Amino acid sequence: MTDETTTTRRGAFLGGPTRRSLLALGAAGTAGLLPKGSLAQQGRPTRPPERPRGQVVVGLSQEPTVFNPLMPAIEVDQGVWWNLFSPLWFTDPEGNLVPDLAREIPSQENGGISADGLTWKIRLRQGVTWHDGTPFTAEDVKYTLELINAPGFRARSRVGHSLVKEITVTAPDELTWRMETAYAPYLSILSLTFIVPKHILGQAADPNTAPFNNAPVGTGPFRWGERVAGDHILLNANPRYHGTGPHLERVIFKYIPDLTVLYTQFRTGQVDYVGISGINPPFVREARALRGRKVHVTPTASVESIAPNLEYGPLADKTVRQALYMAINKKAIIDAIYYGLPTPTESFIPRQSWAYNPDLPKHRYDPKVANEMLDAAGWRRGAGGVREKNGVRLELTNSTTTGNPVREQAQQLLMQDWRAIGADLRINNMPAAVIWGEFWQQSKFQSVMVSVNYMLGSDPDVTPRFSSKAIPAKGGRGNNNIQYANPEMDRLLFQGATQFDQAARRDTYRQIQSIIRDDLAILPLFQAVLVEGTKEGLNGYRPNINTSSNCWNLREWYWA
Amino acid sequence: MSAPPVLEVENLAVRFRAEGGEVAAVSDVSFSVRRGETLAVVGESGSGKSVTSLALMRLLPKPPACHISGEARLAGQDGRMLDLLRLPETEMRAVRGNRIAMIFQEPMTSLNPVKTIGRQITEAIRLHRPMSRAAAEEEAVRLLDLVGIPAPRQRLTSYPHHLSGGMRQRVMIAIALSCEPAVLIADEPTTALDVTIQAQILDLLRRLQQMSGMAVIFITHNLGVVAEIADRVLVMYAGRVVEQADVRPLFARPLMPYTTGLLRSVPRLDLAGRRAGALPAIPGNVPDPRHPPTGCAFHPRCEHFQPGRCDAAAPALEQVGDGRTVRCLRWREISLETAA
Amino acid sequence: MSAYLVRRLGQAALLLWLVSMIGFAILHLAPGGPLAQFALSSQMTQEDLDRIAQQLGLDRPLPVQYFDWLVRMLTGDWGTSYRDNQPVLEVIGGHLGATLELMLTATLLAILFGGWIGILGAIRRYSLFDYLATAGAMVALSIPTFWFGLVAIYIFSVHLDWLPAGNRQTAGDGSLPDLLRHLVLPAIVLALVEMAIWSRYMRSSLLDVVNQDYIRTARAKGLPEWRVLTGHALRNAALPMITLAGLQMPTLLGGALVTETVFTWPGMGRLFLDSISYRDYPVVMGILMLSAMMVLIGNLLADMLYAAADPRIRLG
Amino acid sequence: MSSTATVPEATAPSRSNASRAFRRFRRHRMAVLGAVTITLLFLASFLGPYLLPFNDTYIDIMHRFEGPFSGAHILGTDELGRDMLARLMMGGRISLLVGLTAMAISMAIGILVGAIAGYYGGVVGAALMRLVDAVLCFPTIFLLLALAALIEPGLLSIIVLIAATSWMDVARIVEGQIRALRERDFAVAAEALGASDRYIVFRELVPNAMAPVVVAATLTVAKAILLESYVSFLGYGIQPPVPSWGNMLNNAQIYLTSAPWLAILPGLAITLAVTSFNFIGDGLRDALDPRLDGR
Repeated sequence: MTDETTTTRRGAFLGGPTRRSLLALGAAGTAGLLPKGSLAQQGRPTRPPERPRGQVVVGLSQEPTVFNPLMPAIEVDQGVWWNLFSPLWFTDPEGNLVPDLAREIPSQENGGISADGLTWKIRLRQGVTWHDGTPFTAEDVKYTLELINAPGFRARSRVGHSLVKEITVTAPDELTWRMETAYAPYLSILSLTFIVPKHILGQAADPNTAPFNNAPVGTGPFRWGERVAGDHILLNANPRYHGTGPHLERVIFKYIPDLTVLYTQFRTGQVDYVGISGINPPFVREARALRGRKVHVTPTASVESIAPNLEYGPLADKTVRQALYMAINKKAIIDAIYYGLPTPTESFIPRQSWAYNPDLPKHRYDPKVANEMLDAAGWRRGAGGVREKNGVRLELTNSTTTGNPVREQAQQLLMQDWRAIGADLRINNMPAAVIWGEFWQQSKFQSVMVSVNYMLGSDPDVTPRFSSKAIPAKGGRGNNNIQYANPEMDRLLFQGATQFDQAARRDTYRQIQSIIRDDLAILPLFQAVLVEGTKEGLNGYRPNINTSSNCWNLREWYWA
Repeated sequence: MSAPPVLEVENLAVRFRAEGGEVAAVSDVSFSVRRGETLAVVGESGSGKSVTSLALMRLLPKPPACHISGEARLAGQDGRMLDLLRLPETEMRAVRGNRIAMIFQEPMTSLNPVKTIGRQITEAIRLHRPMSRAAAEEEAVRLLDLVGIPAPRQRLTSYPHHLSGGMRQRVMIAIALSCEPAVLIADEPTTALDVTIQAQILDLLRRLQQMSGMAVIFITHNLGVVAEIADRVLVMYAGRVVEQADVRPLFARPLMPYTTGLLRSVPRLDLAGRRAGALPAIPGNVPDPRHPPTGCAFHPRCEHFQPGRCDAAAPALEQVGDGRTVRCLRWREISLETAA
Repeated sequence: MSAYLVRRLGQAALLLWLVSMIGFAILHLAPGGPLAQFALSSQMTQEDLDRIAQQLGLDRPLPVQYFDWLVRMLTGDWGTSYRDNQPVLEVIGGHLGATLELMLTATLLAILFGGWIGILGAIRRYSLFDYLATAGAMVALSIPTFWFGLVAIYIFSVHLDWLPAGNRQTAGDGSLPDLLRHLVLPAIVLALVEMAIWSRYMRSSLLDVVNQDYIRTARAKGLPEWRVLTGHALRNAALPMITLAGLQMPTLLGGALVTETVFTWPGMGRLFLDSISYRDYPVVMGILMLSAMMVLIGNLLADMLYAAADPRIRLG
Repeated sequence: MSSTATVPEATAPSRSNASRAFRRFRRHRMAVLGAVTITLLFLASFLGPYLLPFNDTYIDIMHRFEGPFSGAHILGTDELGRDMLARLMMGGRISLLVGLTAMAISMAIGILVGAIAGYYGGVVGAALMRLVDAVLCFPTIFLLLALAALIEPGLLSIIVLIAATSWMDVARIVEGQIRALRERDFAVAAEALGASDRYIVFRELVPNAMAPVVVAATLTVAKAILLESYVSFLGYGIQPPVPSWGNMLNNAQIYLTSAPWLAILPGLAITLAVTSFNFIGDGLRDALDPRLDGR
């Protein structure tokens, strides 16, 4: 979801990598890239206990503060939601949709979705109760979807939801609705939409400020315990949970805004699991050598890239973008600054996705060719060795969020790399709340270094990112802040969003990736990784690239 | 005049440590006071009067900041003579405020502003005379009454700022008298007060002295006051005694030109209001103790200065008869000149 | 007395109003906003961002927003946090305890040790101790607090592993020894500057007093030195300290912010920092107002205490 | 952060006191030491880089984290393999520059506000001084952070930022001085001679109020250097690759355990500079305040 958010300043201080940077921490790719021996350590198979037992302290470098799962929030918040609430279905680590509150995944085959994709029918699991004992019914689902579209409610996003019309409860465990247009990604969107209780939130005068928001009641595996603001959140096992688990009596989400402290507490054993923002790269080697601790390098769906403003002078020239890309010493950035943890990539889609295109041209670091390309394109060296063409100097600023020393190092490397081909880069970093405000939204930047999750949940629809109708600076309502405009792209994007057949969609999105790579609409660097740690003896940890938080399955965790 | 001295000071010298060496603030001061006698110590500011008195009280900084030498013998309760300058600090504390007490120039600041009058008096009483708090309070009332403070009992709970300067000086006197000292040092006790109040305080001191028979060392630069209160006068200049005499002979016939100058600058009570024009002050300033003049310290300001003589050798203190002393090489010639 | 209070409170109200205007203007004129953090989310489009901004009333003209805020404030409604969706007072209240704990401990340490060092320095003026204390205080005033905190963490937590590197308690443990262990380092780091200030003020205040005539009077009575000190000098020397305590409020709050940052202490300073970076305007305004109130109340209390302790002062 | 001791009130206006003040200053050993240290720091910062074989921004990624005294780099290298000594020197340039410029600006604001408030008094004066009071209600860091949100990080903005949060003390001092001085003879005389207000304020009054301002200025430099480090620490500092002591420290935090010298060296530099300025201020205060003669 939000990859790039305001950092809690703390994360920025000692810790450096904030969510953004941590997502930036390159990707060791798949589970196969787990440190050697970790499989052996995991070896001894154990069984979950009969009854919930023990507690897990989850260390987080950002503070979960939003507990209404429909309101604007960031990943850490969602990590808590997974344990309090349930979606209709969720996406497992392999990318399969798994029913949760719903009895089955609606599809054209099982009749849940009509052939034209416009009519949806959802059948719900029976016998589910809210934490307060009230039965869960189709009315709650209807209420949730209606609340998202309610005019006064500060819903996080209405993408997809706004298409839903005529919700009808046909039985306590069944409801139908009609979509305004066919929209394939909606299945994925619903996999991240948690259902809220009508009998509580519906009573509130203003759902925006309801007491529920700080004493949430859900259908999830854990119940709300307490929150000490700025310090921790405590959840207790829900004995009436409808799925497997929970096997833990208690879960404590501990807010430790400093990555050094977070790691120290993991090392000393005060923290059982290091979640967002993970273990800082400089500590990874030491962490791997710790006894009784396991380190997991888990890929995230975010891709670190240099996002150029395609309307900005020199960057509008494709040759310039190609030369700049070629002049980036990616290997040095990944190996030295990111300790070799992330995986280089050419795409905006994570390699774990079914839509990933593995056949994109590989990046080559070659300043000499880059120089020749610029020479050939008429960019001549001018004053101070900076190239010029038609009076336009090859100079640009690069911005990122302040307080992210690791990314600042990459910027400085880039500066030196690009100077070698006569491009003058200046660093112009800003606090998160500034850079991602008007500066970004209205495309007032020249280039930014950023880590973005382009996926809609597990769906690769990137219409808001690359459609020419989605440029906010030109009145669009999407996230196409780099101002990419290409009619062929618009056509493919529309096609992909309305296809329900995955094989057909895969072809569409492979084409999309290859066009973006060819145009260098973004200069992709690497797929980010999150380095997490668990105590030995803690079972059930299963990183899931599709859920934005690896706390998604705490219900399955248990102590050996 | 035959009573034995209660305090004898001999060759008192005080030196302060300063940048680049030591500075002599007081040297070679000797005098004595008898029971019931009032000795006035006069001189301009900086002449060493106050340092002398603080040295006797042992209230000057400790070595190495300050060195004191000489002897100061005070008659103890049992008649034994105690050398104030050599007494161990603990014993000195038993003497200070008890056998020898002091009142200061600034009644406005000499009392602790955050403590009641009562506390400040009883503290002094109980320090040297063990008694209950209640008894000490009674004694305080008596003392306040004695020094002429109206409604003394109510005053016990007053704070210093409730009182006028004159009243505060009376409180100070009460504190000083609380243990019936043998010697009272009054360091310019009236300087900061109005003329009418001055007279009252002087009256009070005289009355108290008659009652208790204590010796009073009265430090002042005001010769008018001296004429009124003193039996004997010690004139100091640049840290030394320059003349010593009974009050009448001194006023009648000062021998040292400095004394003459001082006397000339006094507004005579009998002339007051009649004489117009400024008083003839002594020209020049008190010498810088760090760079004392050669020879007689007063020679740069002296109208009888004789080059080659006055600036050559420091004059000694000379006995003139009648217990009178003077420090001047030319005092005979001068007195002849002035007589002529 | 009550007239005095009314006047002081009136002045305070005026100051608070100025503070609110300055704060509001600075915050809202700053580029960016509370929704910027969501701008990169693929789930949230520009449309969502614009809608939420409008729902929050952020699209209204600034004076209207300010007036709205002011009116609510005057009726006791400090607004609702954008980040927590909770009333601002509750959000701040949840963090205030930790900050007060830290500030009080540090102040106590500072008064005890700083005062003691100052007294000793004044008594033994120009001694080696005095010299070292003076130089030490100057260095303490010059060390960047956060750097000192980092070095302390490096030595005591990372290297020696004696004390926790941060936080107020171990998760799942809230026992007193645990709390105290967590309190030690941050309290000392925050107290360092305070100690330096207190020792310097104590020293010079005591030196001022020691030269006063009434101290000479006390000595002339024959009081032993320690009674001169405790009975006369300290009481008077402590008077300016009351004012100092009142004036230290802004320094303490600022120091607390930095210390809380270094030690991941869940207090108001951290909250302020987080709220600033989230552009959680209601909370930031709330903290600014609250800290201004604390400063003003600190001053007022100090003046009243001073008046109570010094018989010469009458408030009126 | 330092809220260093108070600044003295009135001091004698006469310039003939200058040499006496200088003598007194020289007697203040720590102050002299501070002055010497600052001079050395200045020399190192402004001349040092020309004597070094290393460029402060040259990245040598193969030689990162080299410890001090271990190779060609005397004080080792940083997280990008840049020479620490060169960066410390260049960082010193920036930090000292920030300190001095911020001081100059805050003095200018403070003197202006204080002089106007003190000279005119009345409603204008009261309004200005209430403004000062209001700004002083904000803890410096709070104000600094709120202001930092307002502008893009950079050398100039940081200077302005710091100046904007440190002029109030001077304003108060000057206001008090001017209010006291304007009643004195020479102001009255100037007024009688028909001098303009501006002339009286800036030619007659302000110069006579300078002594405490000079002390405050020195202490403000110290404070400004500290504040720069705080702002950098809190992530609103000067843009890379330009080094300042503050942002060097900020970047070094994540390497505290693995490369502690990266954090320790700039921290020491800051402490040294700030202590020196504070000592100089202390010495100046003693030197310029005749009331303290006896101390």
